[in-house]
Amino acid sequence: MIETVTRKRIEILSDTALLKRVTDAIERAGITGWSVTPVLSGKGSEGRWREERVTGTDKVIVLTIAAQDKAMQLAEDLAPVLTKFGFILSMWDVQVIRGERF
Amino acid sequence: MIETVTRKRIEILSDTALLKRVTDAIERAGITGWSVTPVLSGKGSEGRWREERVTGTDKVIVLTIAAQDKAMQLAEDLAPVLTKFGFILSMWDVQVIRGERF
Amino acid sequence: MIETVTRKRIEILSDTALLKRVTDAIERAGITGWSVTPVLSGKGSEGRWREERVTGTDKVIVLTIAAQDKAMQLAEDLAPVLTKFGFILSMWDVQVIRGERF
Amino acid sequence: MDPTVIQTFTSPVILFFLLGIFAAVVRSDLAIPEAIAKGLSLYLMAAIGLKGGLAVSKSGIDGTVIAALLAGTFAGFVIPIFAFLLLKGFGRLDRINSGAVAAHYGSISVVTFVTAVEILGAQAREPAGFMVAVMAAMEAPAILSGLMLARGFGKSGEAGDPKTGEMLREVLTNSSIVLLLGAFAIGLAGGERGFAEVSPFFEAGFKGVLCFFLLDMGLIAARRIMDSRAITWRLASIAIVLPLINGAAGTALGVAIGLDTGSAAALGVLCASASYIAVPAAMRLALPEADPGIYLTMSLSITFPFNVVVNIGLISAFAAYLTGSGVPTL
Amino acid sequence: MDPTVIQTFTSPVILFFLLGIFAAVVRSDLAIPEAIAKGLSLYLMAAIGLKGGLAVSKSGIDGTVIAALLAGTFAGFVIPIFAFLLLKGFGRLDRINSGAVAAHYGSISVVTFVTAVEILGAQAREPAGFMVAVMAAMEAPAILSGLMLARGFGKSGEAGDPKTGEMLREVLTNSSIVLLLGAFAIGLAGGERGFAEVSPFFEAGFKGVLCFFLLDMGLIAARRIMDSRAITWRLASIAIVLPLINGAAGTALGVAIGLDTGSAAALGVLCASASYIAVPAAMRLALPEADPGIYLTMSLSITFPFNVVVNIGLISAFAAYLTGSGVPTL
Amino acid sequence: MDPTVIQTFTSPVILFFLLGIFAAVVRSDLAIPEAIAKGLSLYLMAAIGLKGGLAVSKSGIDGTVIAALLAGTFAGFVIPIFAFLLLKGFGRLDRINSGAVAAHYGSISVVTFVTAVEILGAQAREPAGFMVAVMAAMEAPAILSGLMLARGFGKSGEAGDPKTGEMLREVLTNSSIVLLLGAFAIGLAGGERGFAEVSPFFEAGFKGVLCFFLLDMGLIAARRIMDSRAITWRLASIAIVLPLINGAAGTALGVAIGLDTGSAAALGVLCASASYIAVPAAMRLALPEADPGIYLTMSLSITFPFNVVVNIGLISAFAAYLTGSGVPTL
Ligand SMILES: Nc1ncnc2c1ncn2[C@@H]1O[C@H](COP(=O)(O)O)[C@@H](O)[C@H]1O
Ligand SMILES: Nc1ncnc2c1ncn2[C@@H]1O[C@H](COP(=O)(O)O)[C@@H](O)[C@H]1O
Ligand SMILES: Nc1ncnc2c1ncn2[C@@H]1O[C@H](COP(=O)(O)O)[C@@H](O)[C@H]1O
Ligand code: NA
Ligand code: NA
Ligand code: NA
Repeated sequence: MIETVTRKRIEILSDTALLKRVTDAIERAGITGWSVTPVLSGKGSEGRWREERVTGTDKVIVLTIAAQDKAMQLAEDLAPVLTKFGFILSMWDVQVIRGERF
Repeated sequence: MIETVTRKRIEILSDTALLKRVTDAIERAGITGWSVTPVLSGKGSEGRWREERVTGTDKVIVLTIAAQDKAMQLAEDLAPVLTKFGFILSMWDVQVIRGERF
Repeated sequence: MIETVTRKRIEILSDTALLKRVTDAIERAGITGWSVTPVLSGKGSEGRWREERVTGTDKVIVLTIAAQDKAMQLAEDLAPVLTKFGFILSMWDVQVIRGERF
Repeated sequence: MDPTVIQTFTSPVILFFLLGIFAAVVRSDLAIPEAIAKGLSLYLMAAIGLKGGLAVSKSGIDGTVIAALLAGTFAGFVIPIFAFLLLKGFGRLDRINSGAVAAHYGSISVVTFVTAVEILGAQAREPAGFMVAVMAAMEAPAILSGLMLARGFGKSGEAGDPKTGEMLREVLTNSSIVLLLGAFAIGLAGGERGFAEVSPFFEAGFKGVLCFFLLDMGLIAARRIMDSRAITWRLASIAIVLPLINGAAGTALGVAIGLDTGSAAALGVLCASASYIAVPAAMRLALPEADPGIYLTMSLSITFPFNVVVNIGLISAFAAYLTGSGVPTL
Repeated sequence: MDPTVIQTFTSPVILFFLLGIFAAVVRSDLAIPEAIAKGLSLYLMAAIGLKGGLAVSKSGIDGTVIAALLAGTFAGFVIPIFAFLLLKGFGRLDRINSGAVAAHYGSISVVTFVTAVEILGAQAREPAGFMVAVMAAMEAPAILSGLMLARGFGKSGEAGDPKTGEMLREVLTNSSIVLLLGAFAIGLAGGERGFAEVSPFFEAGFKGVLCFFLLDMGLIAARRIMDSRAITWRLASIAIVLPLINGAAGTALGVAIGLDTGSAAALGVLCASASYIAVPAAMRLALPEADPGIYLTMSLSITFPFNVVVNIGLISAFAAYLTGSGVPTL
Repeated sequence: MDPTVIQTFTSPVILFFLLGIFAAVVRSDLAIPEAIAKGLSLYLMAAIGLKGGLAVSKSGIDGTVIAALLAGTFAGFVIPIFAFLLLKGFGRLDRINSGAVAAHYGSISVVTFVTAVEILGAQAREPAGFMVAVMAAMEAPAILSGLMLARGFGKSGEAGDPKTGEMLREVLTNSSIVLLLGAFAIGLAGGERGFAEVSPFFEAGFKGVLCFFLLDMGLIAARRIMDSRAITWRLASIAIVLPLINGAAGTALGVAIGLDTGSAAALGVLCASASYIAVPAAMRLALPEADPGIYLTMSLSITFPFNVVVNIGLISAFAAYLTGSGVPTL
């Protein structure tokens, strides 16, 4: 049996223009890595949107896997600006192999 | 400590052509928002496929975060047509901040 | 009430060039399907990267939903090569409908 | 055999198509990014629409144009019925899949048409400009026809299925119809002078873009059939026989209503061609139970290559035979 | 009415724009892949930059060029102040949103400028090459001006907001400025001979690419306003009145500093146009609280179509009136 | 110094490359969408293949062609050995990374070749058409050579590593080889007449497309080296010295087997150039332990710019010196 450990997976939906705000916060929390995935369209309180990179209204999801304490630090860091920047943050427990790297 | 609440995250894999079927169901369940992300290729019972938007065989994943009851309502709504439309639906609990908005 | 069953959702971040290594392992584990989603950029121990398909340094996330035993078989299969190939594997429990197909 | 049939094989447009098939067969990783392929197809539709509109702005509209539009619409409604019977009988498909496939064969493929215009043009049999409008008119009727066949004429579809009215609106506003007819209207309005401004872009690049697009179509068509599991020899035969019959019938119809050789051949090609963009999208929505592994593989991987590589040449020769215009000297 | 105002409507460039609007209104699924749209806009910027640089390499730099650059920069700083007062007063917007919208109107839209160059060129009023440099000079000042208005002059922004220096660096290195000025420099350095090599690509394709790009802009502009909720009739009026006033003032300023008819009109168009690419990106970063539903809808969905379809023609006629060059015979 | 070395810097192709580097250095957000970059590179390969095939269809195949193909293949096998020794010794790399980097330097860069053809053409030293086939022949051998060096000749790789046969198939069917040779064959088959049809697309646009593509390469190359951590001064020196030596040796070899000045220079450029598309993909698969931070940064960020901006000019002058054709008057 391989050994798995539990880590937090955090996903943050953000405007592409504000991506650096998110990754800066991830680095401040001492997390070593992240990945950015694209979003095509969506709907929220401000209505529908679709990918229109021509007007800079596109969005991405930043995903990062981290130890519990660092994950909470990231969440704490971003909580006050979530509404201002329109971020959506969700997190849950995942099992990973090679846990020492996260 | 910031306060987090538990919500359901639902992800539905769908043909792009059938996306409106999914988002209509999300709206019927009273869920306020969703995001659509791309899928490049895959394999299932009908064999492999890869992104061929030229023939309309491309797929997307619709993701939405919602309260437990609305999430179940969405699942109930889609369950009867899952096979017909070839949707794949999975859901799990996530922690979110600003829980009142979901 | 519809019936949901618990399955494992596994996501593997991989270089696009190594995608076949991942899907071969999924097939060896007897899992019937998977989907591939794009990644735009990221940061890890080797520093930042961004999508540069021109140099073949792009990455994808392979996601597959499977029964617990097959999921563990997949994880066991990939564990020895995770570091060599730079894969990142995370998995968690999800509820699905039409559980018999996974 | 008409020498123009052979001549097809030295056209770079066809050679790039064959290169695409070859690359797929040797399992090369060659691939045109999908955004590029989409962009090229928009370009081809805008260019062919503009060109048609410009031609009509010069020639004007007369009885022949009306006759051709009516003939095309008629063919769009009727071909699916014939195809449906063949698919259900000889092809042994169920009702739903027969209707879905039938809709594809009644509708048209823009790229097959564009390739035919190139090949016919090289034979000094350039079709009339209004054939672009005929093509647009033929896109939708077959979808309605095929849906009615698939659902049985009496029944109105399950709850949750899109209404026919909604379907119709979607079909009539689909991107290829809007772009084709829009560009046609612009060509008509702008006339020679307006076209001169944009002609370096839309005319000079046309054949090269078509080469690239057909390279991609060759890749996609061949990859699909190599991965396919759902095609029986009966269905494969139908995917060859239908374009032969429809092509001959369409050409004869064209000659009967008084079209010139090139335009009659173009009508034949439209009848022979099967949709693989607009109709699959509509079927996915209206008949999600139908199997794309059947209708896409037949229309895209068998009929499309057959038309491009063989049938256009045959239809052109047949049209020349019927109109007595003989074999052109090149 | 100046016949050149009407003539606008027979240009294929404008007709494709209207086709885009039409397609969005009938809810067609027509869409230009976003990578293609991005590619086309890079092409347009490189081409216009090269062309401007080449023109200046022939004409040289003199006092008029300096005057035009100063006039443009001045307008970029001042227009936002006037716009801000109108938006806060008549428009009833709060300070943040007024500042954000004001920044858009002080800055420029490259595509509006390019379209104006086409239209003016067809009227034998081609603007001077150096106007490309004026355009580049006008992109940034309004962002600073708008930010200061939004934040109140004294305050320095909340903690966590980007510093003004950082903002400035980002604005000055944004892709459109770098590509425009870079291509301008290449045109200047390469001169006639260097340009000859690449001119089939950058010159022959230009109008066709512009057609496609405006098709896309029509789609985007119309879709956005159809989905919009945030626009009041007051804001809609401002989105029409501002380009009228700014256009007239800019043209008059151009004539006052001695520009020829075409160049004065081009300065008017730059003043009249509102940014919808560079400034929204900057605002999202610097003023995330401001509502994109307001500033994008005003600049992209109202002002942009108004300028393209109506205002460029008006400005051209006004410039001709002021310079006494009258109505050109075509 | 040969004036052609300096002349390089006024070519718009090179100026756009420098603009890309500049934009990356000032941290501009300028970026070519990746689908566009991929599309441009497919276009360049198709165009260069067609052109080469067309040239050979006119000139025919003779002993020189065979000699050039053999020389290229030979160089592809041998260069990695020399490079490997240098990298392991002076460069202090381990065996795996030395083999991986060596494979890159033995293989070729299509864009470097295309740029060289442009520059040599402007100097009236256009290489022969068959050099395209030589380029294709040189892509694969170095991969095999480099792999054997990396794995040690006796051993056969770990379990799970792809078999050499499988590797070979993948290398021979990779998209650039298939497209280059396919277009070459089409050019050969279609000849002058077939090419005439598509030449506005493939010929007129060529230099402009190359400008855009090099803009992107400048951005990517400069961004990569700015983020890089793995490059020592020893490796950086090797990335300059190898192309100098390989370029000179390849040119001499070309002259020795009787190639004309332009073709000998082209062989030199092929030897000097290092792959950054095909080989990295192959190495990622066959030697995943090797560090892309080393091989990509060396080939793409150091050798590629050095070749484009400096070395092509040097090689051209050297070829002229060897063949005694002197400095061309322009
Ligand atoms: N903690 C993490 N969470 C999410 N993605 C990561 C994480 N660490 C690394 N990655 C991704 O994996 C890639 C390779 O990481 P590495 O193997 O550490 O260089 C990075 O470029 C990221 O895209
Ligand atoms: N409940 C949700 N689940 C998933 N994505 C959402 C949800 N609500 C909003 N979004 C995404 O977040 C974006 C901004 O939402 P809002 O801030 O509500 O306008 C939307 O356009 C969606 O892409
Ligand atoms: N177990 C699975 N996990 C993730 N994606 C799947 C799975 N099975 C199928 N898929 C995706 O769903 C698509 C349709 O599957 P199917 O309905 O089985 O043909 C496939 O092409 C995959 O993209
Ligand atoms: Na048909
Ligand atoms: Na302005
Ligand atoms: Na080499």
